[in-house]
Amino acid sequence: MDKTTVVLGVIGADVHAVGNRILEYSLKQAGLNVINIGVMSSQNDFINAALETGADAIWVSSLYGHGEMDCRGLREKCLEAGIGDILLYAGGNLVIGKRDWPYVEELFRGMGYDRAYPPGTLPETAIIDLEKDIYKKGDKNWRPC
Amino acid sequence: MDKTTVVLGVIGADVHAVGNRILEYSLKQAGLNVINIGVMSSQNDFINAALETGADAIWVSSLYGHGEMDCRGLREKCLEAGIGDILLYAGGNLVIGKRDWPYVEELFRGMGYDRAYPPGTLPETAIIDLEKDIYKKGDKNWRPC
Amino acid sequence: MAMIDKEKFLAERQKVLQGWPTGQEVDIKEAINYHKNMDQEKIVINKLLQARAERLTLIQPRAGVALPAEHIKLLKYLYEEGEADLLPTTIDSYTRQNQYREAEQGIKESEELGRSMLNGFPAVNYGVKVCRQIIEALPVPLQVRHGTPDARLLAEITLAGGFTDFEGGGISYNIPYAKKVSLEATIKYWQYVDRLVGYYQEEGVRINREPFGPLTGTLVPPSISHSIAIIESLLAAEQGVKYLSLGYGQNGNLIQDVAAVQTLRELAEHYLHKYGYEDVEVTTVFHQWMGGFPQDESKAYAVISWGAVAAALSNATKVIVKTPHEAMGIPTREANASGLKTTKQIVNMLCDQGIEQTTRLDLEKKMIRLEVKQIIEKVMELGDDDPALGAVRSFEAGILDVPFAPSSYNVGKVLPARDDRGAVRFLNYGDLPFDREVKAFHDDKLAERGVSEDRDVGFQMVIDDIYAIGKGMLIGRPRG
Amino acid sequence: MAMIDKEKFLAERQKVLQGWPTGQEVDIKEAINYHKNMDQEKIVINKLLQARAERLTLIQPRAGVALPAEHIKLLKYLYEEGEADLLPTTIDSYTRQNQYREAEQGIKESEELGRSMLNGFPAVNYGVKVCRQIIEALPVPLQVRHGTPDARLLAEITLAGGFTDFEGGGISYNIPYAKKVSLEATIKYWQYVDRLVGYYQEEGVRINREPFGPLTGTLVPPSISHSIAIIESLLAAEQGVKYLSLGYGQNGNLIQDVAAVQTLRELAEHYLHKYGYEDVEVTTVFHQWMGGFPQDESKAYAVISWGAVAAALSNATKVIVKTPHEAMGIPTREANASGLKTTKQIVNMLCDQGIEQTTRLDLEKKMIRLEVKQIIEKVMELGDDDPALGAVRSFEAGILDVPFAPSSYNVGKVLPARDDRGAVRFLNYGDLPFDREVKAFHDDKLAERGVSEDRDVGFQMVIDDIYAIGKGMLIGRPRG
Ligand code: B12
Ligand code: B12
Repeated sequence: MDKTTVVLGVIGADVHAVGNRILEYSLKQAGLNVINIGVMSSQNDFINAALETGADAIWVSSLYGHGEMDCRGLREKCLEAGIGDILLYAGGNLVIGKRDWPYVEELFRGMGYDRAYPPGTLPETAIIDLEKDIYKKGDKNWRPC
Repeated sequence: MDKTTVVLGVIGADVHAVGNRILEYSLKQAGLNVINIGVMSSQNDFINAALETGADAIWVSSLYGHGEMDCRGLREKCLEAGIGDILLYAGGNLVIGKRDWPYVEELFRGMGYDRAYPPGTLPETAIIDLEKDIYKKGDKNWRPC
Repeated sequence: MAMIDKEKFLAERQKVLQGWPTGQEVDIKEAINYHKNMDQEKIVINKLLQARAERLTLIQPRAGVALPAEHIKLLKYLYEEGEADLLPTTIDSYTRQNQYREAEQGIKESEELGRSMLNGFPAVNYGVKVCRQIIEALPVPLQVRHGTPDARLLAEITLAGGFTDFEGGGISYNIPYAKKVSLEATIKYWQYVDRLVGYYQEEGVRINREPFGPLTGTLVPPSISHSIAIIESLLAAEQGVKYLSLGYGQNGNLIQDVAAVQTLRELAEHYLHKYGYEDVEVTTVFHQWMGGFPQDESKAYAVISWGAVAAALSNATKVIVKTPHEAMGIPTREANASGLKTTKQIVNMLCDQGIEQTTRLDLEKKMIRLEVKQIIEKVMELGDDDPALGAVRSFEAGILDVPFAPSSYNVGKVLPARDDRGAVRFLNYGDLPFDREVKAFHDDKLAERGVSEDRDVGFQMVIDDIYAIGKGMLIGRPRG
Repeated sequence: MAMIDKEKFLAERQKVLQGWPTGQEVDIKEAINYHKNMDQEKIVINKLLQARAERLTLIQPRAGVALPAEHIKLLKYLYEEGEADLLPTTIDSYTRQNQYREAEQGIKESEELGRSMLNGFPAVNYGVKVCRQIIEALPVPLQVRHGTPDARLLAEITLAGGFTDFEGGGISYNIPYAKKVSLEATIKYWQYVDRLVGYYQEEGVRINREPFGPLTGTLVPPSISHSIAIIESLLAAEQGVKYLSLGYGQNGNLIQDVAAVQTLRELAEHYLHKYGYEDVEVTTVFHQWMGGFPQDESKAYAVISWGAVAAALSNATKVIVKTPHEAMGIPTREANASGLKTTKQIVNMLCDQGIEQTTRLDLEKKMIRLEVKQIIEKVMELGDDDPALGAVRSFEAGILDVPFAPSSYNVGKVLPARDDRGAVRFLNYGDLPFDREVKAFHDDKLAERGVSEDRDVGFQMVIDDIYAIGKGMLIGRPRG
């Protein structure tokens, strides 16, 4: 059974690097295979990394407020690239300003993301979700933690 | 022309003394005649002081939160005592908790107070009002400041 | 004066308990048993001594509403959401004046209107059982906070009700909280309370006592509040009290505030030992600024934070927390929790930082020691070494004198004002027994401010200082 | 490297101004005239120098939205309600990456949706005239704040637009703000910006320049940020800049923070003089904690207050203010004003209190001086006394190394961690040119923490420290 592979990065013109470092560290600690494309990554960077590594999930961070614009269309790009069913998670400070979380979550679900996380989410929370989602999809039975 | 006379005090079981000292000082500075009956004064204390001195106004302070209960009925007592048209002002932290000021003002107007003042009122503000009210009533044309 | 004779005390108890029907519920033997079976976690002094040992600063709110169910909800919230380490039950003002009938009326109106018409919890009216419901509903220890000149019945009911900490004192709950109650009377009332605590103590029940440090909360120079705290400590120890938390209200100048907290325990222990009380444990309580607050909530947060800073850096055992609603009225539970959380964050961030003993800190401490010594010596002299007599005579003579106090038993000649760094000094000494050195120090400090503000040192400074924090400053500088 | 030749500079300008249509609006002669006719009150450096002389700490928010009318409203509000002394215009992230097309798109979406879809004000897209509308609408001076590696066009437009203060630098707006932009390139871009400011200066127009002190904002040891500030000062002075505000991001330990601010000006002046720039005026900027904030607003107020305390006690010339929404997103104007008011209250209450030079403060200052000296000497050695060359080579060699920076031009070996009092120390020195004494100091400090936490000194501490303030602590102590 393969290790689960996650492509990790910060999208758009966003340079917030600290959370990205911690996510990489936590995913590795949990036994996952991590491809960290780092900050300032374009949608194509994410797609290419996922294609190259046959990743199970893409974790997109957006902190700086342009997430709504930057994240739009990624699911469609995945479909075009033939990885339409890859798990797409988004987290960070996804929109500009302090907004009601349910609104933001709906927004990102509507954009084709499987899950979206509010500010301050600890990596562990999302790793558990990832385990569940992968288990549900049935292609792997690995448990990260 | 007589000096305007104000009976000043803190009503009920209220011991907040600092504002009372400052009000006394400010009223005197403004040239008024002040009868300060101090803290923990009953409605009767106010009435008696007003009767004895032929006061033009009663300034009731209530800080400690029981103002709504303590101040109720003072106008009626004034009427009974034959000084029904004396000016009645109230100020301090008149009710329990942080409440919308218009609500509190209405409450005190309903209880027969000519004016009521929100927390943080500076003495000068009320002294100017007093001048106006006395001028309106026409019995004096003294101007305190 | 010595410890009140047991027989006499027990006789007086019978009278006190008749003050209101609920007095009959008090059965002290049963109460002692109740305390002995209490969870160790729920005893205030355990938490205080642990915090003192670990050099932590605990946080405690003020809170009390008219109806028990609401009161419990409120306290639970302050524990869970506000992260309070210790909880209070603040008593309403009618109860504080023994006006139980008015309190009953307040309860009724509150029930009818569905909102608290009392500014605290009327514990006497509710009696022992309801107190225990409160204690049992909460996972942390509770203290009674009030302002009651004659708190004998309140103490009987709340201690039997399971409270393990009782605030107040014969001076500190009279002078700032009453107008015409004689000091002799309140000292006697509080000797009774202390004797009651001592009685529990004899039976192995540890109740903490906390004189009310901040007094009028408004520009009280540390040596005044310290002297009164020390006298109340001696009075309490005399009646068998073994655990004392001594309080101080923030003045706003960090160095003076740290000096005050550090000397408070030191001086109290010194005098307790001097008068033969070797086994009394002293902890300290820091009150965030007790005078007029800014109306603006963001500014209130700043005042709260600055209080938390001083509490943490002076390593007070606990800090009593204000709320962003302070200037407006009794806080909502949310506002109360907010003040707690702000304080918790500061205390957590500062607990390991410490503060150094600097020249200025040493000087402040030296002056506080000197002033307290001159006051206490005179008090004990006037009282022929009896602190109760000394206190009464000293207040008469103005040897003890609390600024802005409403009591007619307070001479009221002393006037404080801030110096050029914001420390509180004496503008007018009244009849305080200070020597030349002390007076020269204060005079110089105020003269400095006069020069820097280019105005005469005088009463206008006092007025400006009273308003200053509420208006966003510390020192009431002339405007324009 | 010396000052860029005027002819060469003017030629480059023509190219830069073609970067976006609005570049054509810039007429530097006209702009100089515009500045000369500006109200003295609206020139940043006037306010800064006055504050420095009077030992005051000014307060300034961050703020910028997509639409000019909204931006003006926002700034007015922060001045009137928030009592800001200085105002910003924070530029959006697309503009910072010279992605003016994306910015245009953001403007459109914002207009359509009626809310700002950009995280700042896209000044380049709006051009000179709109900038002047902003300047003219406000009674206090304005600064441009951004994070732009290549800010040449932005500088041209905003300075011609009447801004009198420009943040950034070739290192400080590259390493924390870019991934793949070469340091050589950004230093050149910023020499252009400095030369532009120098050009205005030659013509009698005083523009202040402010390198971005906090870098990544996360546990940056003072000697790292100081060294970079000093290099950027030398680079700026070389191009004729005469007014510099040097920044530092709060770390949270008061003594270290005060030591940092006090040494920042001292060291910068030392090196400026050493390299022949005698007439540069240095002021200081304190940034309230720049790392992850608590979600809870009451706790955020505590962090804001503690930053204000350190700013006031260290007597920084100005403090850049965070808001209670920090952890959540770009603040509403109300939240922004709240952060300002909290800060104002603290600064006002503390401005007269001062702080003493203590043993611990002296030690922190000594260590910062020592570390900075070792870094700067090595940088100048590597650069053959040219700070630009020195910077480029030093980043290559890890002599300069910023923790957690995204740039691939940063070696990224250095790891910081807090010591047992919360001061930020080096856990991993990477290739920093420190001698034994320095390393022994940091090693000892961290070993102390290891002992007190009974765990190995290591990376887990770094992780815990990154989260700590957000979780209500300063030091990331092991849980449970
Ligand atoms: C200092 C203080 C105390 C001191 C008082 C010492 C003393 N004897 O004077 C102590 C610590 C003893 C105390 C006790 C209590 N206090 Co108290 N106290 C305060 C505090 C912090 C400042 C009051 C003050 O001195 N302000 C400065 C002066 C200059 O301002 P002022 O009093 O508001 O008066 C000015 C104006 O209001 C106006 N004004 C006042 N009256 C009038 C009348 C008229 C006609 C006009 C025109 C103007 C006017 O002019 C005055 C001068 O500028 C206030 C909160 C605040 N304001 O920040 C709470 C506050 C008043 N206290 C309060 C409470 C509940 C109590 C206690 C019941 C409980 C407790 N906390 O222990 C007890 C009450 C005891 C009793 N029986 O009265 C509440 C009242 C709640 C409410 N209304 O909802 C407040 C608002 C705090 C709070 N938010 O909970 N308190
Ligand atoms: C440090 C910081 C910076 C540093 C970044 C240094 C660097 N290169 O890393 C500097 C100062 C350079 C900076 C710059 C800017 N910043 Co900034 N910054 C912050 C700050 C204070 C902390 C971020 C951080 O490191 N947190 C600690 C880490 C551990 O947490 P984290 O990043 O949130 O990540 C965790 C979780 O969110 C989660 N997570 C993140 N992504 C994902 C994805 C998935 C799938 C999952 C499951 C979980 C997850 O897990 C992570 C690990 O626990 C935040 C506010 C805050 N949070 O307090 C603002 C903040 C993110 N910044 C902001 C802004 C606007 C900017 C600037 C545009 C403007 C400015 N202020 O100068 C520029 C942007 C530059 C750019 N092009 O990106 C805004 C964003 C606004 C919004 N979304 O509405 C914030 C929220 C501040 C604010 N309230 O205004 N910033």
